[in-house]
Amino acid sequence: MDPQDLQFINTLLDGDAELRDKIKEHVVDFDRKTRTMVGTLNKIHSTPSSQVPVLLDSLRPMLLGCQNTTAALAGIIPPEQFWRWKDMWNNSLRAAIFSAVFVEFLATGHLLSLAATSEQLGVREEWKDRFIISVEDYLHGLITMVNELSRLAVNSVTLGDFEAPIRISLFVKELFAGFSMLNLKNDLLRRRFDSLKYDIKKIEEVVYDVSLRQLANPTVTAS
Amino acid sequence: MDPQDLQFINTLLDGDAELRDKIKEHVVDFDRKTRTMVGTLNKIHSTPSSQVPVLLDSLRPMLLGCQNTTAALAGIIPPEQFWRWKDMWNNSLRAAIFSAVFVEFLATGHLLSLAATSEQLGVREEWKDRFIISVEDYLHGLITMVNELSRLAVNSVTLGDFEAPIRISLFVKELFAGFSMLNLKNDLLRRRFDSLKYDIKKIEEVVYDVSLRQLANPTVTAS
Amino acid sequence: MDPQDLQFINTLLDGDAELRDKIKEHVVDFDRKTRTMVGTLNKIHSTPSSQVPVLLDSLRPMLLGCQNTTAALAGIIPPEQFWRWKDMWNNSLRAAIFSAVFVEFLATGHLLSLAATSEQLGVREEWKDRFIISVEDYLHGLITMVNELSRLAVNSVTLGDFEAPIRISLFVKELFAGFSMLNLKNDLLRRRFDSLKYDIKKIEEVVYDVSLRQLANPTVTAS
Amino acid sequence: MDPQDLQFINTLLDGDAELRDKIKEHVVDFDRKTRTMVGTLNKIHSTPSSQVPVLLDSLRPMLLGCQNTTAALAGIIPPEQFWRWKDMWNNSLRAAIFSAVFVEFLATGHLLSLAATSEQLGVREEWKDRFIISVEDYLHGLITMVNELSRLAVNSVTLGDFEAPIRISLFVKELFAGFSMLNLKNDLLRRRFDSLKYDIKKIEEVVYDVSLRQLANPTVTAS
Amino acid sequence: MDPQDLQFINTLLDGDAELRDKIKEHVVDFDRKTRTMVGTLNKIHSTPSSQVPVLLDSLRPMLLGCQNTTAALAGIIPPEQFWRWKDMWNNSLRAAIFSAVFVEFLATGHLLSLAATSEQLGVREEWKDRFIISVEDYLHGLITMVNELSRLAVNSVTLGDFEAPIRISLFVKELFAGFSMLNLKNDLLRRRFDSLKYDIKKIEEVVYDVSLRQLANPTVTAS
Amino acid sequence: MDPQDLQFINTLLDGDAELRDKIKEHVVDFDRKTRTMVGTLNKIHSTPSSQVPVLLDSLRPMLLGCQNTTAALAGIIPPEQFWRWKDMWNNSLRAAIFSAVFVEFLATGHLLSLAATSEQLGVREEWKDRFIISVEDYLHGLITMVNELSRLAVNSVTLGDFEAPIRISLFVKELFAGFSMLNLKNDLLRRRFDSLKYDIKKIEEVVYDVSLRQLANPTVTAS
Amino acid sequence: MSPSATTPASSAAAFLAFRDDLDEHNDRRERLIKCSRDITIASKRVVFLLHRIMTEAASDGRELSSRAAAEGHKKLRDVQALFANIREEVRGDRFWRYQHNISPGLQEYIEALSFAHYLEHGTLITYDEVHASLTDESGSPYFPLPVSDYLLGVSDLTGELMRFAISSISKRGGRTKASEVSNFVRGCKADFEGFTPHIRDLSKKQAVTSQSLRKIEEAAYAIVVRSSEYDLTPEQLDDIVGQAV
Amino acid sequence: MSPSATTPASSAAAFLAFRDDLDEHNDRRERLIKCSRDITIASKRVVFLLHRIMTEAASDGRELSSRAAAEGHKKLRDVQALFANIREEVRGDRFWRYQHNISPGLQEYIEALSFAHYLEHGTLITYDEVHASLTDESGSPYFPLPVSDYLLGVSDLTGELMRFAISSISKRGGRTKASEVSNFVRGCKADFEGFTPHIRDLSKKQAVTSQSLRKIEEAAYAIVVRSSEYDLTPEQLDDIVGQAV
Ligand SMILES: [Mn+2]
Ligand SMILES: [Mn+2]
Repeated sequence: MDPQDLQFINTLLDGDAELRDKIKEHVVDFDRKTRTMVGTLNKIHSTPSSQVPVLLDSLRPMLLGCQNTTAALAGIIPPEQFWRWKDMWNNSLRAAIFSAVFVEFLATGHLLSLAATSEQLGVREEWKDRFIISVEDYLHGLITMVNELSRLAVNSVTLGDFEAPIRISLFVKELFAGFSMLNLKNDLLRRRFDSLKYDIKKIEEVVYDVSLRQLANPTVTAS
Repeated sequence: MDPQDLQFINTLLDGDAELRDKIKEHVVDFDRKTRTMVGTLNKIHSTPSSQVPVLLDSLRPMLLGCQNTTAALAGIIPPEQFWRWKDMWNNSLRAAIFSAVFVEFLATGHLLSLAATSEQLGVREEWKDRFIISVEDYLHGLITMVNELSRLAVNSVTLGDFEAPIRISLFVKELFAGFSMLNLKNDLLRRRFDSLKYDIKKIEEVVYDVSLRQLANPTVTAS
Repeated sequence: MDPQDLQFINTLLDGDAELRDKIKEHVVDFDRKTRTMVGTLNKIHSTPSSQVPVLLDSLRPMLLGCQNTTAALAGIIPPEQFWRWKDMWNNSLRAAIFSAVFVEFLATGHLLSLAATSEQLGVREEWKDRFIISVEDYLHGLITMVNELSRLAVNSVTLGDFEAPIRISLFVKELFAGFSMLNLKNDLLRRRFDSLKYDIKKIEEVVYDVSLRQLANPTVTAS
Repeated sequence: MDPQDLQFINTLLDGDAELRDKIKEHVVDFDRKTRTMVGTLNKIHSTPSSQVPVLLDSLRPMLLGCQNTTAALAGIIPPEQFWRWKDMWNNSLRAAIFSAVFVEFLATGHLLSLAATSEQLGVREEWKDRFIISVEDYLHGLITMVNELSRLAVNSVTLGDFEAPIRISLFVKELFAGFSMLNLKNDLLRRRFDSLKYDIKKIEEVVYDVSLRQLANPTVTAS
Repeated sequence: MDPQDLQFINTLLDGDAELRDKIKEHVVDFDRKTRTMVGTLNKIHSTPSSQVPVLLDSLRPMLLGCQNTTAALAGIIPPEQFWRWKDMWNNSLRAAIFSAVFVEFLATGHLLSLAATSEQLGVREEWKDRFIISVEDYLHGLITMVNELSRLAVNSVTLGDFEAPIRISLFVKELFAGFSMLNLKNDLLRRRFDSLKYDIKKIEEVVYDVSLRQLANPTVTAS
Repeated sequence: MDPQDLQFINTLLDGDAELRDKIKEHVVDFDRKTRTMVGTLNKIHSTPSSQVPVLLDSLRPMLLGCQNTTAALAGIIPPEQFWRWKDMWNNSLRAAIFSAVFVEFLATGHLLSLAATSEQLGVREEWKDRFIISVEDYLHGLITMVNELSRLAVNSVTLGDFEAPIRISLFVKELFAGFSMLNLKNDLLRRRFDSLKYDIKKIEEVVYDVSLRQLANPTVTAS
Repeated sequence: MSPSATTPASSAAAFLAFRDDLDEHNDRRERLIKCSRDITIASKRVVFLLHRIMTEAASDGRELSSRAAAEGHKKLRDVQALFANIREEVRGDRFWRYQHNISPGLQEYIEALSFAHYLEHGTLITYDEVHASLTDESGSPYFPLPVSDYLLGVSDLTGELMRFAISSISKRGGRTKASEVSNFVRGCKADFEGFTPHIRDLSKKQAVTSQSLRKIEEAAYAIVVRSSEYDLTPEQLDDIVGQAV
Repeated sequence: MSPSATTPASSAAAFLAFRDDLDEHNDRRERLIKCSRDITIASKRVVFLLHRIMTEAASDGRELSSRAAAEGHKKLRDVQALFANIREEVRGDRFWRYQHNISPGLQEYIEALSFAHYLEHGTLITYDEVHASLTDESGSPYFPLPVSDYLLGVSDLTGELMRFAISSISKRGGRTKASEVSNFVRGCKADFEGFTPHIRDLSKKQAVTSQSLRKIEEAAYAIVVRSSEYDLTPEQLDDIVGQAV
């Protein structure tokens, strides 16, 4: 091998290794942030409706904190190499997306769009060759939210909120209709989409139970 | 090969082989003991509340019996070689830990600490260079307990005890919150921990079923 | 989970993670060093006899350089945890052992003993509870040397040295006879040892070729 | 090679080959029979309780038909060579055992013993050096039955029979307790046994569902 | 599970486990013996013709020693279970067979028949339902001998014996012709037999080298 | 499944199974024939030139005998299904092709063309939708012949024929040039083609040896 | 025997012919693999289309099935055109030579076709019906239809039916649907069992079918358990819930 | 919070856009996989062509190498055209998204190109030279060249060089050739060793290179052993044998 070429390749590889290490540092940090967010969001299952706003308020600064990470990553990814490195932060980013869309649903009952999610996580239009939220990542975030919503439907009833399952049911059905429009390969997304059907089924069951109980015990809702 | 060196190497190899055989004997015995304990603990799923103390009483001497094994192992493991051989008894030890922490929960509703578990299994402070209960093993034992608790939540309802699921739910959620604060690497432990969410979901569903039918009142019991 | 116990567990886990990172750093460095040594030793296959001493001289400082690594590892491994972490540097250490024993054979025609190998790599008697060269690692190093010697028998003939194969043959046969007397339980080691017969066969064929053509006389050289 | 010895060896080899072909023929036939039985037994999952006797009646002649096969095999296996050839019919025999024990449970609710299973499949005491049902095969048959019973617990509820799961639960728990007392060394058997806990869990959940909703009373049925 | 049936099954399983342990002990011993024999036979490759008788004399008592093992195994194997357990000693037995047939060839130049091999290893006619040397094992032993003979052809030339390759060539060709007439079904045996052609090719090349240099005259020796 | 369709498919499958059995019978027979031919051809390596015609005469009826098999196969293969079944007789057919082309070379020194090989094996033009010799099979046959020719070059010298290697060398070189024209996938044919280079190298070595000896000992050729 | 007798010229010519033969074979193989991939993708999209239509809200389940089948069949005609395109490539004996290159696409097509057929008729499409879909206007088939591809293709149908049953189970009338699908899949599993010794890989598919069946059975079970708690028919339950939401 | 606030219309539109995005991605992926397969086949044929020319009888080895390289480079231009065709498909960041779909073909191309280069210059083609071969007339590259593909591609060269050395070793002058190749491959193996921790799968290729090296070494050994028996140079030996045949 030509010594100069050997040197050149070594320089390239060292550059890549250095970049990978830098990204890793940010990903470790990102991972820590999103674990805290997901852990905090997990409290929703034992939080009475009245306390939900407080919980959400505690989450907003964390979401905002993710903007540092996306900015940091966008700052070090060389132009047009986004797809080269993105596998490294896939999991953390999907957890952040999940947190953003879940918080929005809990706060407003609305679906946070991909564009709005990008905005919330500080992803800027002008980075589009360095850092974007891909459709796939967004869809993974949505599915994780549905997984949690089926748990929430169950737990909100335990906490005495009999309206929540119905709201959740309508929201999730619409999401499901959206997902049904996609042509998926036999990949992780399709397997997760399949699992989503069980969440919907569970939510339906809760709606069922609640409707029938209300019919039997009209006083329950009132209390 | 120099005859003396050869002799030396052979002595080392033979020593290792002999030690392995001795350890194996104790492990076979340990395995038998823990299988019996786990088998006995399995009866909890069909034991009415009133009979639980009797069942636990039958388990205590078995737990005590494990102290012989840990003492025997500590007696033959050379000081600096604990980590060399510990894979041989990993499974048995984790089963013993599980038994100890499960018995404690069933008896008192509390979590047996790592130090207290070591004590119950007869692992002495002064062996710390020869035989310890590692954090990993303790955590594996806890996870196995949670797996069993989700089953117990279901079966206690069948046995007519509608309060148990609520106690279990509170205990498991607290444990889960604790776990969430640990920095687990991406290994078997992390994977088993992640799978706990299915157990929690199942327990939540039992609590839901019970409270929907107002067979017990979760908020009352919690206080 | 009791906060104190949780704190305690987290301290242990974090300590382990930190130690693992430190070891990893040294292992990456060790790996780089041994790759260079092995790469340099590879030149023996195209080095005429007269140039061998120069080649060996260039290797000695590298071997010496490994002493820094063993010292560094011995400095950070807690006394009783040698066997817990040793898998991390197994490959590098075996490559270093191979280099040491191969250099010795090339320089003197003799087998470097386990004790002498330890010394060359700077492993001190007083570390015996923190860092040793295990018998298995030493034997792996020897087997790798035999693999290379069968190649060297071939290549030394190509380089015009017809005596070398005979020296190699005698050395390897003696080594093999020594090995045959060991009670190898370790599966990988046993399999690699069994595969040595192909190397011996190859060396025998080279000796056959040169003696058939009377290019060298095995019986004379042997004496 | 001495012609007489060669002749002798060839006779042995040809004899083995011929025997293998003969056994194969019977095994193909046995396989066909057991596939039909298993296929018919599969109908149990959509058969209302009232029709079960009819289904079982259709199975009895098929079980009887297996006696021809065991007799044929016993007739051609040389006395001391049973264990040499038995792998060839392992699968079919285990399917036949499963069918026999499943039919018995469905008809009487009892466990068919190993001796009684042998008798049903026409295996005679006096063949004990040529054809037996080994303990392993019997236990494999039982495990397959438990796998089916967990499905049956689910499907009997769908068919409106809320008592069946409770009967199944009691039967399986007793069987599992028995199994737990065996010293299983055989790896495959041990693994299949360990997997039974998922079946038991499923059955427990069905019993939970029906008892929670007071569709059946487990304690009454149990007594 | 019926307690009596359970007891019965456990007795069978324990009996098997005990027998397996006993056999294992003998196999470990058998393995040690045959490793020593094979190791000693390996010296043939560097033994001058004149010293061969001495080497063979040292092997005869070892071969005789194998009779203890075969007797011990025949003593503990239940009559009809020979084929159940024989895989446990396959390797050792084949090594013993190889040793016997190789010693015979080295001593007399003749092929030891299957019957004579059985006799040498102390396998008695009256054990035929408990312990035999199967045709497969005998043929495996022969193939191993051919593998060694191709090495010996090479090494005898190195040792200055130019007649040996020619004797070996004739012996191996006759053996190969015999083998070719067998109906081998057994996959491993067929594959090992097919690989013999490489050994034959190697031997032919040695004979070629020797005769080309007129170091020996193949046609004269053959007569 | 529609009962009629079930019946129909069963008929199709039974037909296929029956055909497969019939083909298998012919293949077993074909295999036996080609093994005998190959075994007989193997004698060429120890047959002096003068006896070669006798050997070839004994082979010709065997080759002719293959015509029965090809005719039988062509008779039972349904039109246009040749490629469906041909894997079953690949090995036998390639052995037959090898025999045909080897006999031709030994008799005439010519390469038997694909068309002539087809003719010799009785494959008729009008069967082209039921039975042909594919290019791939023919090439496999040729490679097997080259494998044997490298052995023959060696052995003919041992038998005192110093002209044969030169004839073989010229013939094989031309074949090699032909093979070099092909574009092969990374499949068996390419691997075998790679191995062919070693055969050519061996033959060249023999030619070398012979040429140099003749130069040194001109009388050798004369004898 | 003289060296020149090996007729070098003709042997070079022969090998040139062999080269053409092998190149032609490899090129054709490659074209068919690509075509099989195209067919796979198009067929998978038809399956998604069918699921999509079936999850639409509709008062009349039958109307939905008919529309899904109609749209599915329309799209499948494009796939059939891809098969028509390779007709010449696989004419005669060539079909069997390249069968394992075409199989993946063919099986995916059969899966999609059988799904559309099930939605329309509630039955398993027959071998003849599948073969008939791969013929030209004059009814002559593009190539033989291997029984193995038919069986392996329709085996995959059970997985799609499981998805269909799970997603429609909580819709009005979905309970009946789930029980129909459950019986249908149970029947498929039983019928295919007898074929497993003949068809390579069918037993793997049977294992998947068993899993799918279990999922359908458990979904049907959940419905029964719930509705058993009240003394109401499924339809009455549907109506009550309809009011609540 | 009211159910209607979930704005169904816009969410349906969003999912329709997602569908187009996913479909476009899958279609592009498929086109690139097909292109990669075409490149693989064409590159393998170039390798065969090079071997074929190098085994021709010729008095002058250098002339043969030059001709092989020239014909190889000519054929490689067709492969380069295939790369030019996908330029738009992989423009910008898309290249990295589809890199693992393109890699197989890219590596085969680099293997063939480096073989032609070795025959012409006796050296390892550099990274820049490979990249330069994948640029348009104005010198702007079709896409970035991953170091991993460069290294994995040239690693495969050692296997072809082994074949080349074995088949040319018994030709006149082949002994020198074998020894050159042996040194070259030994150098490649040593140079690449340092890259193995960085490049996934490179250590597997290194194992193959070791085997190839051993084969070349043994071939070179056989030549030396034989010629050592006589007191003649390889060329003299060649002449003597030439007369005998
Ligand atoms: Mn599908
Ligand atoms: Mn290649």
